Order: sequence, then structure tokens, then C-alpha cells
Amino acid sequence: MEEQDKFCEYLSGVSPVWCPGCGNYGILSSLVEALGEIDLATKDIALISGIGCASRLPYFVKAYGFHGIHGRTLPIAQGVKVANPELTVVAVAGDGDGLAIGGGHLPHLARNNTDLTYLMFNNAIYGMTKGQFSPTTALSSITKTTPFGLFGEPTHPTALAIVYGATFVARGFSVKKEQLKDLIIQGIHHRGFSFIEILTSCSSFNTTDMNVARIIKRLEPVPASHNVEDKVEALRLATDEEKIYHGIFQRVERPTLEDRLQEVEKAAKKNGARQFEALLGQFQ
Amino acid sequence: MFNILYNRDIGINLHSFLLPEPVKDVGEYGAIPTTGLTSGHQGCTGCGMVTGTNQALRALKLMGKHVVASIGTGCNEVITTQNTSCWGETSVDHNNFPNTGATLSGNIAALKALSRAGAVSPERFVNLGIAGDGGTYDIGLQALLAWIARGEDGIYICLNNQAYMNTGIQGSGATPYGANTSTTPFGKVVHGNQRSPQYLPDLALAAGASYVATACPLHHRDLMIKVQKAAAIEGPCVIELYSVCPEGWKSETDVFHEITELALDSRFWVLYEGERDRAGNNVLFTLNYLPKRPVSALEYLNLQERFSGMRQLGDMVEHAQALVDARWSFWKPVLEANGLERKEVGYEA
Amino acid sequence: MRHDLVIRVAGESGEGIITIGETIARIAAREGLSIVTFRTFPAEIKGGACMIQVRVSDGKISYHGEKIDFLVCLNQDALNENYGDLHELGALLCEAECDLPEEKSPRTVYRVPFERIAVREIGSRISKNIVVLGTLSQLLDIPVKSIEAFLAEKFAKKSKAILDHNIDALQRGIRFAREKLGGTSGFKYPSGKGDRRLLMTGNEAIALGAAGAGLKTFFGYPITPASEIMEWLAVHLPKMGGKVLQTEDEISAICAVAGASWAGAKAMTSTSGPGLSLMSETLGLLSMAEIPAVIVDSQRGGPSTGMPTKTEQSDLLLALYGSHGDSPRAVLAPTSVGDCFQLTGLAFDLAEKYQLPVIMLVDQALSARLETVDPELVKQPPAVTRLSVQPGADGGYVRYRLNESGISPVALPGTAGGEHMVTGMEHDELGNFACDEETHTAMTVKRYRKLQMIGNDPLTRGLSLHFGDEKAEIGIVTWGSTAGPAEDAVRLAASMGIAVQAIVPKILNPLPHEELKRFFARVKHIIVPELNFTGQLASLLRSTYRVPTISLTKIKGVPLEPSEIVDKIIEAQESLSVRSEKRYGRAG
Amino acid sequence: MATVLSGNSAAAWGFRLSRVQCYPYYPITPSTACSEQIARWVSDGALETVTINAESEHSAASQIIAAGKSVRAGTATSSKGLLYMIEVMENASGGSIPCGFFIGNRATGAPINIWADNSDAYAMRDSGAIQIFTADAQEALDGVIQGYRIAEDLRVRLPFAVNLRGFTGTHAYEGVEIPKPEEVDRFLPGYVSTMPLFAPAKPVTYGAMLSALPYRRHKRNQMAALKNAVEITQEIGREFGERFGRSYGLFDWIGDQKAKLVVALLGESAGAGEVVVRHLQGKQGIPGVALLKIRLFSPFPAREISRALAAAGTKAVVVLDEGLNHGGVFPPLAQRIATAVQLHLGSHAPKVASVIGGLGGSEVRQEHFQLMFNLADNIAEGKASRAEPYWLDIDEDPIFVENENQVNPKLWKKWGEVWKQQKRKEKYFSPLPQETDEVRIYSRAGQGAITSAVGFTGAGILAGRQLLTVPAFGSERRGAIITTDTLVHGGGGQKIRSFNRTWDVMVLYDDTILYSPEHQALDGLKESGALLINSSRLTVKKLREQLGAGKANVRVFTVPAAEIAERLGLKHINMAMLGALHRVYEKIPLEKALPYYERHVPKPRDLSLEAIRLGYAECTDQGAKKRLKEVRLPVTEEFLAWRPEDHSQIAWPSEIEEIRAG
Repeated sequence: MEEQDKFCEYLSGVSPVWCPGCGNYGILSSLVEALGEIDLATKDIALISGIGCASRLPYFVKAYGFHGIHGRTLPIAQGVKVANPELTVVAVAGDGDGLAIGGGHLPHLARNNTDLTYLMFNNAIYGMTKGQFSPTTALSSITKTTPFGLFGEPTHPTALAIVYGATFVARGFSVKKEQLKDLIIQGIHHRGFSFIEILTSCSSFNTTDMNVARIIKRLEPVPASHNVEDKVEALRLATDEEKIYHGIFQRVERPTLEDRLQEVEKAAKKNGARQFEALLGQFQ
Repeated sequence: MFNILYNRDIGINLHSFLLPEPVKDVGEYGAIPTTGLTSGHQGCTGCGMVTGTNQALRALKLMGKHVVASIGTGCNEVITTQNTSCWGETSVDHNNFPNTGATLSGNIAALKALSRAGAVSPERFVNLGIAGDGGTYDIGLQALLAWIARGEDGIYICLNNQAYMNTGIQGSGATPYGANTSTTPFGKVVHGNQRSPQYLPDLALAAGASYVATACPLHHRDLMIKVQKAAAIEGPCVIELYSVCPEGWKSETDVFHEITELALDSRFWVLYEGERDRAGNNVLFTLNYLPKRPVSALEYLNLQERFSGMRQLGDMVEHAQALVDARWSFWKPVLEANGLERKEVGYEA
Repeated sequence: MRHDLVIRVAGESGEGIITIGETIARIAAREGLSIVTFRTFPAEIKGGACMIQVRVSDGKISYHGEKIDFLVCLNQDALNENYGDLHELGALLCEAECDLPEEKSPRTVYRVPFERIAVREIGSRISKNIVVLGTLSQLLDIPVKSIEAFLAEKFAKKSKAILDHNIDALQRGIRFAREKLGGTSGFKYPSGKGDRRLLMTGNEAIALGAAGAGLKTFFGYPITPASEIMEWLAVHLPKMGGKVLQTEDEISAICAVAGASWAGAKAMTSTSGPGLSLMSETLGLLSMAEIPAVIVDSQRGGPSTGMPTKTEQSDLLLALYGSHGDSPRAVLAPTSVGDCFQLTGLAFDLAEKYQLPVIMLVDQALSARLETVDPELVKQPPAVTRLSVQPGADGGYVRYRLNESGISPVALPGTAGGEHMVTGMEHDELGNFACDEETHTAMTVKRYRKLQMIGNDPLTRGLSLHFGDEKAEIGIVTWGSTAGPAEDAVRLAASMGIAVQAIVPKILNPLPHEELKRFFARVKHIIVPELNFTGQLASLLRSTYRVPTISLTKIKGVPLEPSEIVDKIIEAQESLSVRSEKRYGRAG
Repeated sequence: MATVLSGNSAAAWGFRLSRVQCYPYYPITPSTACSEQIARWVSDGALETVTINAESEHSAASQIIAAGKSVRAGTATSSKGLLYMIEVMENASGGSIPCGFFIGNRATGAPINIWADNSDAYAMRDSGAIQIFTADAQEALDGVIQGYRIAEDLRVRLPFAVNLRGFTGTHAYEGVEIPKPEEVDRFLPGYVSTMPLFAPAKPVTYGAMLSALPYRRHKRNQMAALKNAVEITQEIGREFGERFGRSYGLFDWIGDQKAKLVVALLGESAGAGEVVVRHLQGKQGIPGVALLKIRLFSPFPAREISRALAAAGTKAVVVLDEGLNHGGVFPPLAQRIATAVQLHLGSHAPKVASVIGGLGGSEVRQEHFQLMFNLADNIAEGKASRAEPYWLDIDEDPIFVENENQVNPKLWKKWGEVWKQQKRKEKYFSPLPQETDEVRIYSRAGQGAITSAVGFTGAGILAGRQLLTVPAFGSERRGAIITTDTLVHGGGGQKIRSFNRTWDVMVLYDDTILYSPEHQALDGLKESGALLINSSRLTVKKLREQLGAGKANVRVFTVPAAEIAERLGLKHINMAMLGALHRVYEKIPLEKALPYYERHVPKPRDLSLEAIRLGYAECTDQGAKKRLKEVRLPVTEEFLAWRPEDHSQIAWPSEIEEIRAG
């Protein structure tokens, strides 16, 4: 199949609604290229998203899409994976969607090690609602709701994921499409919860803080010597002030939620699977 | 831009990879049967320009060509058509000052039209454009470069006497660094011409000329061979002649030979050729003259009073020498290929 | 005439009070008797007063009884707390040292030094409740063999010594009753017909119903009084290949249900008031994206944290309308533990068939109530699954097709050619966001016509309880567990010569309009008893049918009692005769 | 048979038929289209000319003058382009090179202005070239051919320039007779250079330097040669008439033979003048009037004009100049006429007044000619007039002034006396009848309105009528609002080239143009006119409200052109609008026009024709029925009206009562 047709095979035909110059276009094409490279059947892909610019992505990809509600990407995605493990679940959320209202679910998905790939689009602003600050907005930023400067320290999503024990943590940049595509492929192949923070620019509301040129200057690939299992080192890299490291910070193999559920079922059926009637005994 | 290739052997070069066979060697000046300009022109004694024009016309006639010359206003034009015409069998079309290139292009088109109508056979003719350094480097540059860019077949000769001479020695684009002219006087504060000179062959090559060359009437064989090559080569060819001008350079009228030799040996003027194969985008450079003895810039400047002021200032001389050396370093590969290392003339660092 | 006996055992939580009650209930159920229990829980985690009331009857009962025939109190606090509910002719069995309040003394009082027997004679306080059992077996003429068989079962897994130890404690109780208390108390334990009845709590019935209906994935979050549902399923659902997952909060639970259901599995969650409030946004998503889901709400005292261990029926309006915007959902309300089992099955059927969220409202009383269930009822119903389609590779699949039936066939994720979007945003037939006025109107109509279709669906016809005199002018409309006391109240009123008829709709959205309209046509007074302060069902009926409802509300954290309902009936009766002249001319 | 050509294309045909052999060109509005047409012919092999992509007009002219020494050469330019050429033009006239130029006249200088006036031609008048002014595309085509014949005449051998007013001339489309090449070849033989460069046997030198004596003798010969052109132009004009049926002279005398009042001018603006003259002729109280449309401006036929004026007994000549003579006494044409009549007629000379108008694209309208004839009348009666030029359409310095405070006191001090004598005579201002229908199209640049109007013109001509289409636009490429006006005349009889500017049919390509304050689109619409709008949003009812009371009986039409185009996958709506126009303007029936369209609509031809038919069919004046925006959802009205059980309807209590009763 010629390169171009492969790419179109994964497009839904709905044309993206993002502003011109938005970083999400790069991510969309990286994701589609990654899906193409893995040669995933579109019928086996489930794209879950919350509310926000990033969460419009499923409309543009030919797959089973679920455009959920604000902040609830992960719980919905977990429900889908538990119910239908064969599906390749990709959850998509923005930095506000994923860290503010939806922040509470991240530690638990990481703890459960649910086998899905979580792409967090970090443009450090609420884009859809036109320019309010988000958990990752830099301290100095003036936004619609912090006209006199921000009052909270910005969080580092990658660091959070590492601390929460996600078994695959990586950071990509929407402009570095090649590396991003590889990260997504590895994320999908990884058995367990793969967290990929993707720095992206918001051309309409956050051209200062998330300015592509400034990021590229600070961008630095994760040193090859980094041991992907060393959590402390990964944490140091993730929270480095001057340099923005991109690449894979953590990659650990751990039983997934699905494995656990299989074990539970095995244990429950130790003395044979039970039909409905068998359950009535206890009420006699 | 283009890939630079070097021709190993130095000296007069009859061959060109743009031509199937070499051009005719003109031999001794006296033995050449053709005539160029007729007598009666009003050039100053010791004028190098008229000699250059004459040799060019004779070279073309040697090839049996009828020359149609589109000449731009300038010293050469005025002194040869004062109420008469000294152009002999050459047909002349003097149009205006800034449009030598355009006029040349017009005549080329006319030739094309006539040959289409079967009125004339094109190989019989050669379209020649002649202008001075002012008419080429300054007011006529646009027309020249546009003509080259259109890739029309013809020869353009620039008689470079390094200033606007006919109007009384004003500085032009080709005036050397430090030279004193009426518009770049050597004053107490500003010492002569501050501009470092441009070089027409470079401009022509950049615009896409097929063949460029520098020549001087002193080496008439070299000059005439180059003119013949230019005529034979398809596409726009540009030749720049070193025209001594005693009036403008404030030199003795009888030092035409000495000045030219000093110019060549001090490398203020380099005789070379550039042939460009349009398809491969390569340019073959040939060095036609190797200085016989090392001559310092100062020695060259001494014979011309236009440099009298500049000569006193060591740093200006040094700068002039640096310009020359920089220009000469281009030929390093050829010199090394020939095992010649030019020793620096001893002067205090 | 129906013979039943109301026994209440009260004492310190942790002393095995509930075990005494459950043993009596279990034995009665095995003898085919009907059991309805009511129990309270202390707010504290450990300790604190608690009681269980067991009503045993050889007829059909649905209420745990108002007045107590036989009260067992194991400490002074329990006595002071429960003494008021004892029938004047009732009997009291209490710890020896308790002293009785003067003003009212029951006919018979049995004092037994249980504490002394258990601690000193047997040497372990925890077997005190077995001693009480022994005593009761004599006083209430409960066959000792049944008790011993039950104990053998209960401690089968334990070592023989413990079983013997308990048998010994039983015998001591029996001996003490025979020697000291004169053998019998006059309250005769009804004799069973012999065909065994199942005994389970509301929560267990719900869980069982779900398992029976083919539940595949359960997501829940612990909350009193619904936790037992998840606990039961956690043990038994995996046996049937299902999956149970406790999530970090109710929002995550309901979202997981949404995801799982969309992914093709039957999914459910159970919670109480606070949980349902958190889930309201996702309820909107479920109805907008037309995803089937079952949500069980075991109501407790509200609002906010309210009274976690107390019962109330104050989540009705939240269940009906909870979520911003018009978001249709079906609401069911079981009246008994049997209903809990059946309506859970129905909830799954409706959700799957009409692709929308279904909320089942129970309350703490019903959740915790141990009640006998007719075995025939507890059958696995034929599984209903959602209308699915295999679009095939050429695609062209349209998720929200506006067809005549209004139910769009579903391509489950993983089906070739079925790629589509489901979304919380208003969408066109393909699922892409479309916010023009036509699409929104059409799609809202599509979603709300489902309620109309549910109303007309044979599954929901005849879902209302009817009792009392068809020709009575006083009508009672109630829902949920209040049906029990209402039924007793009607019977009580009839015995007092007041004709009352009652209707208890088990489906509250959509309401059974025809039945209710015919009912309102038949009556002049409509009394609406319910356990909430604002008369939620009453105001719903008033706004929907513009009928003058008389609201009877109680928020004491315990169910309504028949006498309270009867008082209201009498009040209505008197006003009827006066007012009817004014409005309808001479009465009759 | 007439073909629809713009002025530029007609000139290009002139060059083609003259078999020009070398055509260097450089683009400049408004004459670019002429060079583009030549370039297209050459690239398609329809023309043998050697073209040169010059890098500036100065080089283009140099190339022409160089090539002109051997072959026939020419080009087209305007405004500043011509000014660049003037530097080299002396080499042509001085070197007797008979090359040809077509000038789309346009304003020059600062401030920059891309519209028409004669300042570029006036700037060229001292360069020694022949200057012919033409009034329309036909004259331009014929002018170029005659130009070469005149210029190459051995008694002349000078360069020539054919001038046509920018936009209203160069961009005006009208029916033009294209003569057969063989006939033109007979009229204009091949060019033979007297001093060819490419003749080895006879080497020549052009542009030699001459000192004083040879120089002045040369200049005198040159002037003599130019003078010869007067007589030769007449000769050749007559011969052209015999061969092609259209004879030309030095000037056209339009109106009464015995005309006491004459207005003289150059070129295309005469169209409005002709209408006024025909209207005033024989009117009660109006002396003889005539319009002197001068064709040959340089060499100026002073004697012939003077003799004509004398023969007509003209008392007053008002000269309209569309250009200036900076620092001179009168503008160029006025100055030439004034001196001519003085020198040739002495005391019998008519009085001359000068009026400046039409600068930078200003329109010379019919009322201006009424003003000028009124002025001429006053002067003829001996009333004083200015020794300076008057100005048209300058409010602060009008020609007639009723009372003193109408003008600035300083001016009154200067011209008070003259104004007092100059009275406005109403008899000159009686309203002019309109024998033509006028259609104006408002569109946005890039929508293809001009293409549709040109098609309409061609179809009209095929249907035996006489049409003229004049687009007007600024320098924008896309999006700006532009107008395209078409004039339809009954056919036979006098050719009319003047707009009345009250529109019979107004076409709007985009309904937002209605709201453009600058255009006030609806103001010019006639009471009995018709309005056609491309709109699927606005219904006829809503449009009527827009029109307001005044235009109650205007017929209003809408056509969903955008949808038609979309349906057919066409990029432009112009074909659909063309179809709709035939529906609105029945005088040119669609059946008659279709044969023309089959050959002349833009590719893809079948889709364009289909769009025309659909435009005609779907154009409606009943008011587009409120088509429910084709609901993508397959649902009925009832479905949308459904609501959940609403038991609180007014009728509800009765329902319980019913059951009670039932």
C-alpha cells in the first residue's frame, strides 16, 4: 500500500477544526502514522477523549471513538479496556482535562497498570475555552483568569506519572514528529499503562509560554545512558529546570489490570465455573 | 552557483570544451590581413581602448564575419563617429547610454526575424556589443545582465579604462581602490575611491554567461583568440579589455607597454578565461598569463599619478595589495598543480 | 386468619444480635414461612446500639410489623430504646439486671442472666447469643432440631470443638428456659407449610438479579448502604466470567460503566445518594450517547452525608431529573426483595433494548431487609441484548440512525466497518458534532421517544401493585418500600371500616399514565405517603396529572408505620364528608 | 462578421495583421492585455513574431528601435512605461525608425493613478513621433495598421503611436470587424529597411555624433518628414475606407455643417459628446452645434482644422483637454487649436476656451458637454471667458456661478467679472432621451463577472444588437467590489458609446454588496428597472423591504447561483448568473444566445452551458419558497413537533372527568 493511502486509511474524513498553526495537527499525523506502521485494524482501535481541543482528535481518526466528558478520559478508557481487552485503547486528553479536573484518575490508572496508551497534550493553557491558565502554565504567564500573573507552581505531568508508578512514561514534542511516532508505537506495544506527555503549541492563546522556538532551544533527548528503570534519575530528568528532556523516562514490565482480572477469574472458578442456579444455594 | 574546474596548463588557450575544434591562431600582429577601425578617430595618444576595439574587430573579420556592433555612448563611441564613422566594414548601431545590452538584444531579434523570413543567413553575422566601464558596470548593468539572462547569442566587450573618461574622469563602478578621480578626489579626510572594485566576469558568470574572459591589447594574440572563441561559442559571451588611459590615469602617454606589464605582474590585472557548460553547470577556469617576476602593488602604482596620494599611505597600499592577493588566491590550485609557489615579496609585516 | 409473630432482638452491636435474628428467619424460611426483617445499624464503625426485628408469618407479608410481640433486650440501653415499641400484650426477654421503666409493664417479663451464663459458665461472651437462641427456642416453641441443623451448617467449616461449644451453649439456654422460665411464652411460632423459601437481603437480590441478567462488568465505590452489592458480586461474578472493579470514586465508576457498556459489555454500578449526585453529569452522557447502563441507588438519609445508616426516599427527583439538560432515563422502584431481583433483570432489559441509563431506586431499609422470596420468581430470565449489526467492511455505518423504531442498531467496537463516534456533544446521525437547531430537536425527540416506547412496552405493563377496595374514594399512591406499611395500613383501615384503595407503581419514569389516570378517576382523595420531607412523588403526581395530592411525609430515618398512614386516612375521611358537600353537593 | 474584442485585443489584432516581426514587451496597466494576447498567439504558433521578455520599458523601446532598423517592430505600453520609452524615442524619430506603439492612455506622475487620461500621450508630444487618437476598439485596430503604412512611407519614416483611453477604451468590449489578413497584406506591404544593418555590402552607422551644422539640418528634415504625415494620413485614411469600408481622416466633424459652437476633443470621451450634439441639433434657440473629434494630434493639422472651422462659421470653440500642460498657457490641444486658428484665420478666428476634465479616470459625462456648449454660446455672444483653462467637476471652481458666496472670495476677486457674464442657459440642459438599455453588474474581483458580460455582449451582437461592455476596477486582484456596465442599443443607425448611468437591470453577484455604504448599489436603479441577486438566503419579500417605497414596481429576481455552481462542481457562479440575466432581460432571448455560448463559454464548456440553463431555469421572482434547508435528517415535521406526554395541557382536567364519566 503506498505510503499516502496507508495514511488516509486511518482518517475519518471529518476535517480537523483546530486553529491554523496548532501543534495538534502534528500529533494527529504522528498518531496516524504510528497506527499505520503497527498496521492496526481500524476496527480494533478505541480512541477515548475528554473535553478540550485535544479531545477533538477521535473525530478525525477512523476508529471507534468515544468523546466523553471533561476530565473522565481515563475512567471511561479503563471501562472500555476491562470490558473488551482485545481493543487497542488510546486515551487522549489535554493538560487541563488530564491534570486539573481529571487529575484524580491518573494515579489509579497507573496503579492498576491498565493496558492502554494515554496521550496527554500539554499546551499549558485551556485552549477550547480561549486562554485560561492550566496546571502546567508557567508561573509568569498572564492569562484571562490570572491577569496579574499565576499563583500556582506548574506541575510536571511526566514527573507525576513517574511518581504514580506508571510502567511506561515518555515525553514527546508535537514538532518532533518522527520521535513522537516512535514513542507512540512503543507506548502501544508496551503491555500496561503507557503515559506519553506531548508538548504542543497553542497558536491562538499561548504563543509566549509554549513558544515552539523557545522549546526547541531547551529540548534535549533523554541521554542514552539513562536506565529506564531508575525512577529517581527519571524524576530528575523530568523536572530539570533548564533542559526539556524528551524520550522514554520509565519502562518497567508489571502485570496489567487484565492479568489481575484473569487471575481473579481463575481463582473464582477454582472449583469449576458456576452457572446462575449454582449461586442460589447460599440462600436456601 | 556553479562548480569551479581548473585548467592545469597556463598560457594562451586555443581550445574550448564548448567548441568542437580550436580557433585559428592569429599569429603575429602585422601579418593579420584584416583591418578594424579606419583612421581618423579622435582617441588620445596612448589610448588602449581604441587598440582593443581594433584588435577585436580584426579578429572577427578574420573569421569572415560581418560585424554588427551595438555600441553604447562613451569615449569609444564618440571618438569614432564624430560627424563620420571610423568603423570600416562594421555596421554600427549606437542607441543610447544605458541600453547597450538592450540594443544588442534588439539586433539579435532582428537577425532572427530576418533569417526566419529567409532574408539573410545568420552565420554570416556576429552581433557585438561594446561599451565602456561606466556604460557596463553602472548605467548599463541592468540591460547587460537581462541580455545574459535571456541567453541570447552574441559578444559583449567592455573597454575598462576604470572611470568615466569622456566626461572628465569621474569615478565608476570599475575605479580601483584609492584612485583619485574628480568625483572620488584624494582629499585630506577621504582618500580617493573608497569602493573596492567589482569584477565584470564574476557578474557575467553569475548571470549565466557562456564564456567570459579578460584581455589586454598588449597580448594581442590572447585577446584576438578570445574574441574568436566568443564569436564561435553559442550564448552570451563577455570580454573585458584592460584599456590604458593616460588622460585618466595621469600617466605618460608612452608607457602603454610598461603599465600593462606591471599590471599583469603585480596581478592588478589577471588574464584568464571562464567557460561554462550550461547543462553541467560547471565553469572551467584557465589562467592565461603567469607573472614573470614578483612585482609589488606599490611598484605598479608608481607609474600612475591617480595613485599619487594613495602611494604615500602605507595602510592603503597594504589594503590594495591585500585585495590583489585575495583575488590571486583563487588560482592557488593551478599554481600548486604546476609546482609554483609564488614567494611573497619581502616587505615588513 | 394469618398468624404471624413479630420478634425484635436489640443490644450492643458485635454481640451477635443480628445472627439471632437471621437464624430465626433462616429456620422459618426453611419451613416455608414468610419473613420480613428490619434492622438498624449504629452509625459507629464498631459497637453502638443495633437491633433486628423479624416478622414471621404463614401468610403473605410485606412489612416488618409495627408493634412487637416478643422483645429481646441484652442491655439497659437497648431496653430503654426499644421498650416503647412493645405491644401491651407483648412479652419481654431481657438481661437479668435490667430494670424496667415503671409506667408500663408488659404482661410477661423473662429475666435471664445471659452475661453470667456465657462468661462464667461457658467462658466466652461471644456465644451469649447462642444461649439466647436456646432460651427463645423454648419460649417461642422453635424446633430445636432446626436450630441445631442450622448451627451445624453455619460452623461446618469451623472445627468440631467450636460446634460442640455452641451446642453446649444452646442446651444451657434451653435448660434455663425450661427450669427457670416455665417452658413456653404463649407466643406460638407459626408452623410452616414445608416448601422451602429463599431468604436474602435486598442488596443480595439486586446482585443476584444482575448476575442473572448477564452482567459482565461491575464498577463500584464503597458507600453505605450499597456496598454489599459490590461485595457479593466481587465473590460470585468472576465465577460466571464477569469482572468487578472498585474504582477511586463514583465518577470513575459510572464512567467505567459508560466505557464498558459502549465496548459491548453489560455494565452496572451501585451507590447511594451522594454517589448518584456525583454521577449526574455522566448520566447525561449516557442518555446523550445512548449507552445502556444500570445504576442502583440505595437511598439513605440526606442530604449530603445525612444519615448513612438510616433509610429515606429523598433521591426521587435527583433520579428523575439529575443532570443538566433534558436527559431521559428510566427509573424503577422495587417494593420488596423479590422485586429487587426481578426489577434488576428488567432494568438490564430496558437499558439494553432502549440504549439508555436505567436507575433503580431502593432504600436502606429494603437494601438491608432480609426477606423470603418465592423460588419460582428467582429464575434466570431470557437475556435481552441491544440491537447490534455487522456493517461489514464497506462501512457506511450510521450509529444514530433516525429510523422509525427510534432505536439505532449498534456496531460494537471490534466489529469491521462499524467505526463511529459516540459523544456527549449534540451530534448528527454519524456521530459528528452538529449543533444546528434541526439536528438538536430531532435527536432530543429521538432520545425522549424512548420513554414513550418503554411506557408501551409489554415488559413494563402491569408493573403496579394494587390493593384495597376498588370502589373506595380514598386512594393511596406510594412507591418503593413504603408499599409494605401502606398495604398493612389499607388492611388496618378496612378493619376499621374505612374503604381505601392503593396503587404502587414500580416504574416511576415513565409513569404508568393509563393506570394512574384510571386510579385518579376512581378516587376523590389521593394520599401520597413517602419517606422524604418535600413530598417528591406527591409533587410529581400533582405537576404531571394536576390532581390534588395529600402529602404524608416522614424523615425519621425509619420506615413509615401503618398506623401513621391510617391516621391520615381517617383525617381524609372526615374532611371528605365535610368538603364533599361543598364541592360535590350531598355526599354519596 | 463582428467579433467581441476589448480595445487591447483589437490593438493586438492590429499588430498581428500588420505582421509585426519583433515585439518586446513589459507589463503595465491598462495596456498589458495587448501584449498578453500577442504572447498567447506566439506561444500557440499563430504568430511568427520574435518576442522579447524585456526587463523594463526602456529596454523594450531600445530593442524595438534596434530591431526597427531591420524589421517591423512594435509594442504596447501606458503611463510611466511610455515615460521610460521617451528617453529612447528620439533615437527612433531621429534615426527615422518607423516602429509602432499602442498606448493605453493612463495618468502619470504622482500621485499614482491607474485610470485614464492623456498625460502620458501629452508627455510624448515632443519626441517626434506621429500620434493618432482613437475612440474605440475598431479605430484602434485600423489605427495600428494605418499607423505602420503612414510611418513606413518614405516621405515620413518616423515612429507612430496609436492612443486609446485606458479602461473605458482598452477594457471596453464591443463588436469589431477583423479585416482579412490577405486584404491587409495588400494594403500594408512588407517592411523594407532603407539602411539595413544586416547588409554586409553596405555597412552603415546609426546614431553617429553630429556637430551643430549637420545636426540642425537633420532636425529640419525630421520636422519636414513629420509634417508630411498630415497629408499622408488623410490619403491612407481614404484608401483604408475604399478597401475596408471604414474611412478615416484627420478629424471627425459631428453635428451641423454650419456650427456656430464647436467643442473639440481627442478620443474616446467623444461618445457622450455625440449624444449631446444629436440631442441639441435643431433645438429651438440653439445655434448650430458640432463636435470636433480630432484623430491626428501630432503632426497637428492646424491648417485643415482652421479651414474647417472657418467653413462652418464657428464663433466659439471650447476645447476639452484630458491632460495638462504644466506651466504652459493652455493645455496642449487647446494651445494647438488656439495658435492654429490665430495663425490661419487671423481676425476671423473663433474664440477659444479651454476646459480640463477626465483626469485620472474622471468620467466625461453628457452634462459636461451641455456645460461646454453653454460656455461656447456665452463666448460666441462676446461674453468674457477665462484666459486660463476651466475645470470640470471641481465644486470650489465651477464654470457657472449663481451667487458670490458660492466660491472662495479670493477666486471671486479674480474671476468675479467673468462669472458675472457667464450665465447658465437652461435650454442646454434639457434632459436627454435614453435610447439604450443599461445593465450594471456588481461583483467581487475574481468572480468572473467580466467574462459573463463579454459573453452576453457577443450573444447580443449575434442577435443583431449593438452592445458595449466596460468593466471598472481598481488595482486589487481579489475580493474588492467591481462594476461591469453593459449598454445595449437597438442595432442599426448611430453607434452609441455613452452611459446614462440609470440602470435598467442591476445584477448583484453577492448579496452583501447591498450593504456596502460606499456603493449605495440600489440608488442608480430605474423605477421600471429589474434587480437580480445571487442569493439563497434573501427572499424576494426581504429584498422588497430593502428597496423601500421609491422602487415599489421594480421587478425583483433571485437565483441560487452559488448552489448551482456547487452542484455542477464549477468554481465560479458567473455562468449561472448569465443564464439568469437572460431571464430578466428578455430582449436578448436565451435561444438566440445559446449558439454563441456553445463556442465562447469558458471550459469545461458543457458544465458552463448547463450552468447557464440552470441559472435561467432556477431564476425566480416569486420569492424563493422557504425551502427547508434540505434536512439531512430523514425526519418529518410531526417528528420534530413531538413532545413527551404533556399532561398539563389545558384540556387535561377534562380527561380525568371523561374517564370518570366514561
